[in-house]
Amino acid sequence: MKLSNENIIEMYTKMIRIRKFENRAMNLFAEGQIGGFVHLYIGEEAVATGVCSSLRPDDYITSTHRGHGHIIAKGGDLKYMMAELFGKETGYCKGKGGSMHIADATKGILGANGIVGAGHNIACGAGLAFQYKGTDQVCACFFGDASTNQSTFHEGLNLASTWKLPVVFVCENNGYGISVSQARHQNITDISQRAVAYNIPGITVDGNDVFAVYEAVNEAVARARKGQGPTLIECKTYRWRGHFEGDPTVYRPVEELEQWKKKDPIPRVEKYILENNVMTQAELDQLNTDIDVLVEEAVDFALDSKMPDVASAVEDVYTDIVEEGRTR
Amino acid sequence: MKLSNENIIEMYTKMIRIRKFENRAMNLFAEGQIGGFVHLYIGEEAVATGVCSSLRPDDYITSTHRGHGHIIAKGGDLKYMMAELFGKETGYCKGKGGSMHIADATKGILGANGIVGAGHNIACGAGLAFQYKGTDQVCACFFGDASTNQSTFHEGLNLASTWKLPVVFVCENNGYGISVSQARHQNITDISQRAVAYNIPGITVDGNDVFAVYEAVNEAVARARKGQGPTLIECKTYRWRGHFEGDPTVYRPVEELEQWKKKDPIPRVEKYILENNVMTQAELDQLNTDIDVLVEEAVDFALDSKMPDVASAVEDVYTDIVEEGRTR
Amino acid sequence: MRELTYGQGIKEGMRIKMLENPDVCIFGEDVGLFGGCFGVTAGLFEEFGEKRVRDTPISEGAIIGAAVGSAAVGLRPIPELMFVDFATVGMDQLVNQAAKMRYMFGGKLNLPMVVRLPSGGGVAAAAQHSQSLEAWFTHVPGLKVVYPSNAQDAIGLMLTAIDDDNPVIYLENKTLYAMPGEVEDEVKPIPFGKANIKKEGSDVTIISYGKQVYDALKAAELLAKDGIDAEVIDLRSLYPLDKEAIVESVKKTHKVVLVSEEAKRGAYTGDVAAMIAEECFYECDAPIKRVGALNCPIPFSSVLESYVLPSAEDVVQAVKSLF
Amino acid sequence: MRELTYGQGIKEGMRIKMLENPDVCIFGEDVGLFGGCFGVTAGLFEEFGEKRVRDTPISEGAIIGAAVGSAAVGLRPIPELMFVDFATVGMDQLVNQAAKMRYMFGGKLNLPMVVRLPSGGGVAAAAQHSQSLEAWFTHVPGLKVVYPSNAQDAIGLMLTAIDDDNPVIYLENKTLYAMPGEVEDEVKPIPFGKANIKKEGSDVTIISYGKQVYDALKAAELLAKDGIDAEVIDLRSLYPLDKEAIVESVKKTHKVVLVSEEAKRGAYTGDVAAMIAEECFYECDAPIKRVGALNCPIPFSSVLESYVLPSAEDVVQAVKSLF
Ligand SMILES: Cc1ncc(C[n+]2csc(CCOP(=O)(O)OP(=O)(O)O)c2C)c(N)n1
Ligand SMILES: Cc1ncc(C[n+]2csc(CCOP(=O)(O)OP(=O)(O)O)c2C)c(N)n1
Ligand SMILES: [Mg+2]
Ligand SMILES: [Mg+2]
Repeated sequence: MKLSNENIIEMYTKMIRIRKFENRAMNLFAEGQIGGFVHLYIGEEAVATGVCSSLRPDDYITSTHRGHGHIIAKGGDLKYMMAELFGKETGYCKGKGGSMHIADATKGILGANGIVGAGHNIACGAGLAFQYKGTDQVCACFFGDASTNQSTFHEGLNLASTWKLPVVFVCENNGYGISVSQARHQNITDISQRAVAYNIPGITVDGNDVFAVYEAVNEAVARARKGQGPTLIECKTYRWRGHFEGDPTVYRPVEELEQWKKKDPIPRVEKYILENNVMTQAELDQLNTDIDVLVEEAVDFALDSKMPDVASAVEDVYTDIVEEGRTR
Repeated sequence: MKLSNENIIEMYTKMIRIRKFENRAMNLFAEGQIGGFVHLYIGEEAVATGVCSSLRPDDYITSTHRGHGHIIAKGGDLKYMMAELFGKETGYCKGKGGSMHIADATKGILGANGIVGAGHNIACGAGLAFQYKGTDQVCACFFGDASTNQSTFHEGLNLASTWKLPVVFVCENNGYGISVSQARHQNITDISQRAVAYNIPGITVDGNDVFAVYEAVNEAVARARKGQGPTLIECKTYRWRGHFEGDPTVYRPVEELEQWKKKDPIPRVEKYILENNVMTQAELDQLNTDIDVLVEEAVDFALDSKMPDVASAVEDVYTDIVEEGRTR
Repeated sequence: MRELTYGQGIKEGMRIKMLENPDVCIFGEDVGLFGGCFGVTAGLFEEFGEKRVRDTPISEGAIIGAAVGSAAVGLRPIPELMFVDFATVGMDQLVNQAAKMRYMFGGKLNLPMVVRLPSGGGVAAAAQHSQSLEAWFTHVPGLKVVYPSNAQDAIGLMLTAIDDDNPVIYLENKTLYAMPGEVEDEVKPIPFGKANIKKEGSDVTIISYGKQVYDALKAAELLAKDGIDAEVIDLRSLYPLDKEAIVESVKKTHKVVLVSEEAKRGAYTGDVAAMIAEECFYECDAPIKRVGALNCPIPFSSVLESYVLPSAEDVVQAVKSLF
Repeated sequence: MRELTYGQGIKEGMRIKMLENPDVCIFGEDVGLFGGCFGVTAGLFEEFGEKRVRDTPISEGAIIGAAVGSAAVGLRPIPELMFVDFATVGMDQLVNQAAKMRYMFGGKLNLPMVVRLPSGGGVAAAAQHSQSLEAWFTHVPGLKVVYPSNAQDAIGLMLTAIDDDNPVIYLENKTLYAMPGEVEDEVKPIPFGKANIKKEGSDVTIISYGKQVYDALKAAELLAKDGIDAEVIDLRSLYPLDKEAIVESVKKTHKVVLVSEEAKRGAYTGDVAAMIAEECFYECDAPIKRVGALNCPIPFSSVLESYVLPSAEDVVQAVKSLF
């Protein structure tokens, strides 16, 4: 598969955006500036990037509790994301959602989701609407290895397969569901094997190789657009941080992390870029600096923004009814 | 696999018990003597029989909305079953359960169940208890083809496979979930294929051949007793009646039923019995008459029994608390 | 005027909107050729085709989830679960997704979907096919909940529900499906949050909805013989609730009895009673009575079931206890 | 006397019974080596081993279902769901199986199981990780529901729960886990259905449970300054409910305020208020007030969340409105 330089640069840009955004969020959490549950995507950047680079702006995604990477890759604005992590009124959700619920329907992002496995069926619904309306849009559905034991995985894949829905199921197999390793939460090694149960294509790719992900997803997207139904793509990867910030990761050996760090998806792309003269080192450096700036701007935006007015707490439950607030 | 004559006679007896009980229930429903939802097992007798004949009295089963056959095959008493269909106080459930909730824990019957797919996880629980206590009991879990799209199918098979639980999953593939044919509710032909998703043995057998079912289940039970985990066995069969009594079955061609009637599991066993001199024709006839009598006794028992006292309605919710009744 | 059954009314509401708007569609278990377990969608498959009236696998989570996803990107789905009891299987999709997505996303998404849920006992269907779960749904911010009691309201509430941009729980009582009722030739949408005074009265207010409206009316008749003039309110919409109608009535009668067929403990009627006890306590001059099903699962045997479910006689007794 | 946190109290209750009875076991997501998302089971895996403290896949239906099946054949499982919000995923197994099996089977099966469900807001976990769903569970015949407010009650209620032959919903407030409290050296089982009068008073009864007991106590302190002598009741057991304690108190104070952190609409407190309005109406001389969370999903941003959740100040205001 031949990739254009623009493509490659776009992917690289997404990856470092994610990495830098997440590193910053990590520090902000450590400093106590942001709270709640924060699940970082560091180490897994190639998956979201490879997937979303295969999608058009009018395609959709469903995301997970570990959603920052997906959202950035699909075009989410760092400013509104960061403001949301701070719970500010300028955040994507006006401070109502936080890290686990960032969404941007205008960009086709049907939301991060705090319920493990909730996206499978929602993605089917989006796919159903595209099929129904006769558009050739698709919906990519992100989920983790451990979520493939959730009820919804099965319901969703069965529905999509039976109805030939334009959905691409993307499993981010990072080897763990919180503390439980894959071997302890299921009796299979390759999750792509589960495709057999629905008679759909299933494939396992190196989730730290953005080009491999891109290629696999491209094919799946093409199938979906042609009305040939869903595909299950398993991307093997690893999360560098604990499950959430604050997790001491007692359940996994340090060496395992070290091994995976050697497979860091970002230097792999940098190497390719330099070796193939996609960019010069200077250009690469400049791009990195630009994104550092972007991230800092996002933090500044968030810091400068106001906390939401408490009266807004009861708004947005319904399109029409506004619930009563406190009388105090 | 060599079967003893006793074995064969036992199986044949179970099958005609089921057939005759169900035919009687069918008539009673048509006459308006029993009400509610009644899902008959006619045509599928070989499955329950083959499965339960592989089990010991101290093994367990979970059943479904179409439970009469399973319960009879596991040793349920026709009198208490029939009384329950009539809603009498002598019924298995004192009239509280009806057809869809007949249970007999003393015989290892964890209940028919009105919720499609509810048994999968409950069977895992029973299997967990056996494993925990170090007994070599097993639990067989019955369910229909359409239930294999339910969330619980996936959760249950994954759990059983991951924990190597002594459970035998028995799919009764009768080709339909109410009006929806298998081809319209899932994109696979052999449900045993779904075993791949859990890395457990999966096998498809002729569900109208009681010996084939028996053999497959025997092997699965042996594996389970040895701690080798669960098996998925798909038995292809057909229900002769509508989904429930009253269903006009507009959704399936009459010829389909006619074809399947030719594969009636009962004459197949009769033929074997006579050809192999397991019983004489006269003995066969006598057995049939005996069971006709048994069924009539069950009906008489039910008819002679009293309706439950209304005060009992609020009992049995808890082991200790009795809820308030009506004051009127 | 014409006569339609309750079930036909539900169908007519859906059909009108399906003719009007190609984005309105139905899916659920056996809703197609089979016409639904209670025949409510019968004929719609033939009229609108498989695309718009679609059978699903038995996956309640997928049914609700597909409604959420398709509503989020532009359809107006009407998912049906065969019995409200099966909502338990898709509860996350209903409560954590459908009800909360708009709010969690800062109000930036609409989810126009109407979830049809056949409810209630009375057909010897036993504990897992006879529940009334309105108390759960009305407790969930983000859902609207309606419960028609007759064909005309079934149509009017359905029209409003389909046009609503929020998830609407549309409860149906299965014993009413075959009940005929007078229906205007052209039924207008019935706004949510407007109760219907079925009978005016001055001595006591009987508040109910769904099937119990008939128990209430019958009780009112019986009470009239004893000189008690009861006002009967059919809430129709459980959330939003027509507080005004309730308060007005209580101001007039000063006595209230609430009736539903839910297990009484934790029932929706408790919430309405609590509202009255909080917001118009001084208007009440007697205990706020509630009539419900007994606090046990619904039993199979009809003698037991009819004992467990509330009746007009129970309503009469409750009212009389206040005089 | 010694000091334990609420979380340690829960653990101690489980541990005592696990030492006593080999059939008592724990399973749930990350309850093993990880010690549970809130650290409640920390150390039990090391002490009792993987057989008795078992990590499960993420399948809430399987967790509850496995509890049902294993309880039916002789274990006394303590399944944990990580957040009460996830009960929605396993709701059928809880409501249609665990709660109803005994009844549907004519009383011929016991299901001794304790389902642990961390509840409530206050930790910026947003709408899908902050709910209070006790109103749902108390509405389901067949379930018992308890909600301890302190370490000693946590132990005592857990001991009773594990010995109970019926499914018990054991709710825990996640903001209390780290709260220390005095605990007797040998804690006795606390019978279900016995409320705890935390503070006697003669002017108003404040009824609460879980975290809101502290809001109630604080409110009582503040009210004392204004000369209002409040009685504070900690229900501890939501079902069975200690009606007697409530009625006794109302007979004395004639005024009631109920406090919980549920969305107020459809809250459990509504059911208790309705009971009071029905069963001791004439003892009340003022509206039956309720304080709850606002009727919206729990928002993330802490300014919003603390506005939405009830506070001692809200309780004070509610009480004052009655004088
Ligand atoms: C229904 C539900 N159950 C449990 C949880 C708690 N939880 C949040 S993330 C998680 C692990 C998810 O693992 P995986 O799907 O592999 O995704 P990863 O975190 O590894 O990206 C768990 C158990 C939840 N949020 N929702
Ligand atoms: C959770 C749930 N959804 C739907 C139903 C309604 N229902 C009862 S039986 C049935 C079809 C079951 O088909 P299958 O599993 O193939 O079993 P069969 O009836 O063919 O034996 C359906 C949809 C139910 N009882 N429970
Ligand atoms: Mg993972
Ligand atoms: Mg079938």
